[in-house]
Amino acid sequence: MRSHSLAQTQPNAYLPHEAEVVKFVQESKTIYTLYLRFTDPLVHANYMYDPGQFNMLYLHGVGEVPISIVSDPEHEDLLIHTINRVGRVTRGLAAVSEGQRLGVRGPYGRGWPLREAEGQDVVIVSGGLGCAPVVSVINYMIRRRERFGRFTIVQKVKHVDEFIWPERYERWQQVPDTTVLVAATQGAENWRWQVSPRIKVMEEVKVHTERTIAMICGPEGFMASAAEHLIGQGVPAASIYMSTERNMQCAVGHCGHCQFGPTFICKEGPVYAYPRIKPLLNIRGF
Amino acid sequence: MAASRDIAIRVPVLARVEGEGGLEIDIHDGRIRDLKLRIFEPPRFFEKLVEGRDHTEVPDLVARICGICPVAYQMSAVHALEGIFGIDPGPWVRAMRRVFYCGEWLESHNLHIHLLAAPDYFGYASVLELAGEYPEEVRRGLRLQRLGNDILRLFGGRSVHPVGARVGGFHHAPGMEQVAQLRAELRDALPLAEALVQWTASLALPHHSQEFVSVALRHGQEYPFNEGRLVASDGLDIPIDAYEEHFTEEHLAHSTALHGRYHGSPYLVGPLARVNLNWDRLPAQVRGNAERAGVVFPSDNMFHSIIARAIEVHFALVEALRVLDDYALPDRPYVEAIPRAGVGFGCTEAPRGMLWQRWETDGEGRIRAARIVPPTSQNQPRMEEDLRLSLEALGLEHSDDSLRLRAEMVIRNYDPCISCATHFLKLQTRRS
Amino acid sequence: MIPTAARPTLAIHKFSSCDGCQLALLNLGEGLLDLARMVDIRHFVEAGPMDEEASVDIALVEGCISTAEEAERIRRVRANSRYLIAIGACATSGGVQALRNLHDAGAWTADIYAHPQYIDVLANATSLADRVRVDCELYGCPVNGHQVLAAVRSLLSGVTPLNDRDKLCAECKRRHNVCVMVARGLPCMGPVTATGCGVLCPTLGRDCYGCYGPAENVNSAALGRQLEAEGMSKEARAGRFLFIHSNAPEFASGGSSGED
Amino acid sequence: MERFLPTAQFQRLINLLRRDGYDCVGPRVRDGAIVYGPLERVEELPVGWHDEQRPGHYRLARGSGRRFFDWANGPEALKPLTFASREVLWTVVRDGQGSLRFCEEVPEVRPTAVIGVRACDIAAMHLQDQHFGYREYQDPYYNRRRRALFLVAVDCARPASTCFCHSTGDGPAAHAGFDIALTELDDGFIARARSERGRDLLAELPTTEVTPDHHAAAGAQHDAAVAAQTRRLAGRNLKASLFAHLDHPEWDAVAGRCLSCGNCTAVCPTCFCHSVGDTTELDGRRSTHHRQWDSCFSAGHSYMHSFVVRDQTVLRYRQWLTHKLGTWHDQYGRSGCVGCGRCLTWCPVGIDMVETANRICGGDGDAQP
Ligand SMILES: Cc1cc2nc3c(=O)[nH]c(=O)nc-3n(C[C@H](O)[C@H](O)[C@H](O)COP(=O)(O)OP(=O)(O)OC[C@H]3O[C@@H](n4cnc5c(N)ncnc54)[C@H](O)[C@@H]3O)c2cc1C
Ligand code: SF4
Ligand code: SF4
Ligand code: SF4
Repeated sequence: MRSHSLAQTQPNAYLPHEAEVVKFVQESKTIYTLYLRFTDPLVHANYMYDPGQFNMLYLHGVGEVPISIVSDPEHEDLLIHTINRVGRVTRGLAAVSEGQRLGVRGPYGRGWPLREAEGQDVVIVSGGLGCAPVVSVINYMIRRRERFGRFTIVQKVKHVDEFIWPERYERWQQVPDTTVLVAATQGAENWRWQVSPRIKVMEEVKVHTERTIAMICGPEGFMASAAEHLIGQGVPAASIYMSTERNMQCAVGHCGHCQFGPTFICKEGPVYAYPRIKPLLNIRGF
Repeated sequence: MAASRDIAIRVPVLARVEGEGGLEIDIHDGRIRDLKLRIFEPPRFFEKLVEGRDHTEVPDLVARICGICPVAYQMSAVHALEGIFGIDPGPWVRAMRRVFYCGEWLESHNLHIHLLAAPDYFGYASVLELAGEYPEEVRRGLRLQRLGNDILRLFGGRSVHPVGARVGGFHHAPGMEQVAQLRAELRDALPLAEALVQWTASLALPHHSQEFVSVALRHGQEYPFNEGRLVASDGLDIPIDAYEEHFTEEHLAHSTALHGRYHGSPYLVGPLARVNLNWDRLPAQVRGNAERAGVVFPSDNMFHSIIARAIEVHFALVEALRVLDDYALPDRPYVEAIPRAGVGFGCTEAPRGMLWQRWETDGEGRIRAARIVPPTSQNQPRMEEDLRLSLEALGLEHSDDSLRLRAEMVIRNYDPCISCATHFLKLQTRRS
Repeated sequence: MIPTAARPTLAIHKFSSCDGCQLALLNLGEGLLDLARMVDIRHFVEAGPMDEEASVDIALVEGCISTAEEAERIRRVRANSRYLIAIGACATSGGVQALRNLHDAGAWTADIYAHPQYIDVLANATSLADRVRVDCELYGCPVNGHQVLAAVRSLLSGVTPLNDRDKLCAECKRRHNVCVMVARGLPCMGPVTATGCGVLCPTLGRDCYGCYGPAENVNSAALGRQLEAEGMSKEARAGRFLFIHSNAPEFASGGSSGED
Repeated sequence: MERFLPTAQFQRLINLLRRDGYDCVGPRVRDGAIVYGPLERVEELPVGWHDEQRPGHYRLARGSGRRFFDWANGPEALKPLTFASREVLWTVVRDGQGSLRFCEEVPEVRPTAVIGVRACDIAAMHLQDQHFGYREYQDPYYNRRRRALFLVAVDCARPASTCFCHSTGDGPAAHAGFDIALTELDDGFIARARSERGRDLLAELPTTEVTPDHHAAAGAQHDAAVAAQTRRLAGRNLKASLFAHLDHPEWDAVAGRCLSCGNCTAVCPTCFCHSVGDTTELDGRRSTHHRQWDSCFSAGHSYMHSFVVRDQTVLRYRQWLTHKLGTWHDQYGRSGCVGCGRCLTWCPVGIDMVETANRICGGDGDAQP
């Protein structure tokens, strides 16, 4: 699954390719999924990526945004992006219709350590709405269930409304040797999962620490405390990976916006091993 | 039609004038009993705002009186202040100020002719409709207007509230290349301006002569922009500092603008007044083209204002070219001002007419007092008078709608700038 | 936001102002005709169309609120508009008119007008946002017509307009100007003023006077101290800040550090 | 290859370059500063001009000297010639059917010879070469401009009070990265060629042997230039020290003075940050995608939909310094500062970056010069 970036084979990495919105799915009030196909069949056929890499999506006349690829490179023909509507471009994209054309360039960055995870117990932790990229990782691993050890899936939300894919979590609960832990800070009627303040739910994670790999996605403070919990349980820091986010304008390491201390997230990230970014993770301003 | 009907015509907001004004006419027994051109722009206290400010801030501050003719406000003010400080900025600055002024006339006059006035003569509500039927004419107008903006930008960076003027001259001298490029464009536009004059003369303008006094600047050799004596068609000929001896302003309930009077009566300022009084100062090629259009100046038909405006568009192009043909970079585009206390006067010809100002500074060059008399408030009594005469001449028996339309047309013909008009004066305590 | 299907409607309203922002639109030339093709202009008194009470998708509002009538009218405009854009200094901070807030306008009226009873003004001239919810503010005295078109374009694309509040200095350097403050000691407001004008003043060799209003994250006190260090009086320093946008909070302190 | 070019023959250098198809660009006096501009005749150079620089202050004055390059760098480095302050990257047109056609807009560049480049700026350009020429993603815009350059360097003989290139190891003499370097003496120049085309050009010029006197004068001049630089950073690599002092009170002190205006980053020859944007025609058909210089002192630099990572000046200043003098070492194997002193001079409030850094690092900077 050697990633062979499109951007590397073309002379101008800044130039998007035209892609068509084949399908649009509204997942929740603010979250939607775009299914894309490059209009040039050759481009589509040659486009290869790793899970966890991202693309720059361009909405005509508005702008570009970095969005993770959530499709499974081996099982899905279309490029899938799940997007939270937060600002200009993501709002504009929320209004696209099927058949509409966008610009796409990528893939960029380094994704989840899926090869490293083979044969290991896997803990996947997500916080708040930052869960889209991990959903694709979970799907990816469930499709290849035999290659991995024990699964623990943790999802923490502040409010129950943020928990948007209950049926998926219920389905994953049925997968052999899999634990699903969901907790909300504030509960509500009919909430069948846990209610717990802060990130206490992590205490219930039971793993074979010496052969565990963890993947975390969410706000930085959340990721740091989840990581510390795991370390407290004996998981080596180097086996904990997390996905970071910074403003990104070029995605090819030139524009300087995604600096995170010594690294550029678009080149080295967005997924990092915890020790690489730990020194700056909780310091305001980096 | 019953001559005795009572008619009340209310035009709450006048379209296609700058700023907001309204009109109220009461007709009783076949006579106009009451007629008010209401200017209800909120007062903006400019003369007060400038008090205590440094003289260097004046050009930027007075520009804000009016977005349409900021240059005029700047020019009258800098002349007055230079008078106080005893500065002569020299021939380069004087020449470039004329070009700067040409820019403002081109911009303002073309805006008025095409966007504000012309739709009236074709029965359209706006230029957007006019452009549908007369795309070439409208495009010609927009191009001439843009040339005006280009000149303003060359000296001042932008056409609204340009930033290039200062007491003593300009902050920056345009480069040779930019000037050469502008010159080429001005030259290309000459035929457009000539055609524009012919076109305005061919419009179905009402024929109606009136008696009125024209007032404008007059200069020994030039068509007036920034210098000269104040003259009137009744023979008045005074230096600008004598203005207050002959002209007064009144504050009426229905208007936040003051009403200007000359020896107690209404008078006219603006393009028609200027052309009437300075026909002989127009270059031969401008006069020749106007004569071909078949209109004779001085004219007592107020509706010839639009032709006068077109003639001034033509003049502005010719004048800008004349000055710029000898363009050279100066050593410095301004002379340094050394402030001192005093009183100074500035009077220049804004697109809408003579704009008179009086400034007083302290020893550090801070403003003690200012008085600003914009053209629209000077024209206001004349407009009301014209409305009475024009509507009566049209015949008050006409329908309300046609009376209203004619009334609006009469007002627009003056190109009133209502925002300007509300800068009122500081009433002079010295006046008797 | 505005759907792209039907031709959206637009109104341009005027409050206390010099008309310069509307003129910036009238000066767009062909751009204005393009605008009329893209949107249905329902109310634009200066250009002709008149329907003050029209319900519209986009309202561009010029001018500040300085009378009771205006305070009432802006409420109606708000109610009739889906997306309200304040254009220009007057609408966004009160503009030059707000200078009178620093004084007693009532006394001024009495002082100036022969019949002050004819004059109805509020004690303070204020921005639109002080009265109603405003969806987007375009600073600038006047606004740049292209800025307005870009905002309308964004709305047509279904997204919020951008609002660049970077400091003028950034754009000044992009234009390769020589800094008038460092090289000539002029009291430039660039370091506290937002971009948008195209760096007119320093490009013409003079100091910026702040007509685009405060940039984001400004340090007016530090600039004020620097102006004094370069020889300005306290009074003159305050005047630099209390000018076109005197009522904008970041400038209202007059660039003083609070000690004076 | 080293030859002596008499002053009287200096114009020949420009003539030959022009003959070979180069546009010549050189330092000129404009608006009270020395900046690059088109150059045809050597008299257009700032002959006899001197600069006076200190933090927040720059003034030019004309002396009676006859030298062409007797002044220190002005506000602009080579950066604007390679990394455009604003440029279009591509345009896109949407046709009637809704298809998008993307069109690359690579700049037309003409071969350009730059006369009078200083050592610090060449060093900075090499840093930017690393950045924009990053293995995987070449920047075609930068590269095209970069490759069009022919560089004629000049050793710095009269550093400003703000200069400290000697302490960063980048000057005052040019050592590498140019086609030809000149050492200006009273009667001419010692010219050294470093590239093939530089050697060819030098061979065509009417030069003479360099004499021992020339060498002696050049050496003395160099030593004096070094001695004139009293300012120095506390060490070549301040990373550890800066990160050890992230809560030093000096950060707040400097933030109290800093305008967060980004002038320092704009004049810095190594700063590369830029932002992108789209400008769309009103009818929505055509759109241009462009980029322009940005700065870590702007909100947009660290903006993330719901918040700004560096919302305060103190965080922005800290980002700039910890990156420039700290994490550049991780990214490019050296500090991002070449000692040109521009960020001191062109800071409108005269913040002295060197003093600030040294204060924060205290005695902790690594001691090597
Ligand atoms: C590597 C990476 C992967 C991402 N994957 C996803 C994903 O799968 N789904 C998803 O919903 N979101 C994802 N994001 C976040 C997404 O990029 C931002 O929500 C989006 O850029 C916001 O753009 P906007 O124009 O809607 O918001 P605005 O608030 O209008 O932002 C304006 C501009 O600022 C920049 N910007 C703002 N916020 C961010 C941000 N968080 N990250 C980067 N640039 C930003 C963008 O250039 C954006 O266009 C990812 C971010 C990164 C860095
Ligand atoms: S001239 Fe003004 S705007 Fe330009 S860099 Fe200097 S301080 Fe900033
Ligand atoms: S940090 Fe300052 S001194 Fe160093 S290279 Fe940049 S501008 Fe020059
Ligand atoms: S250090 Fe100086 S130049 Fe840099 S952002 Fe601060 S005030 Fe501006």
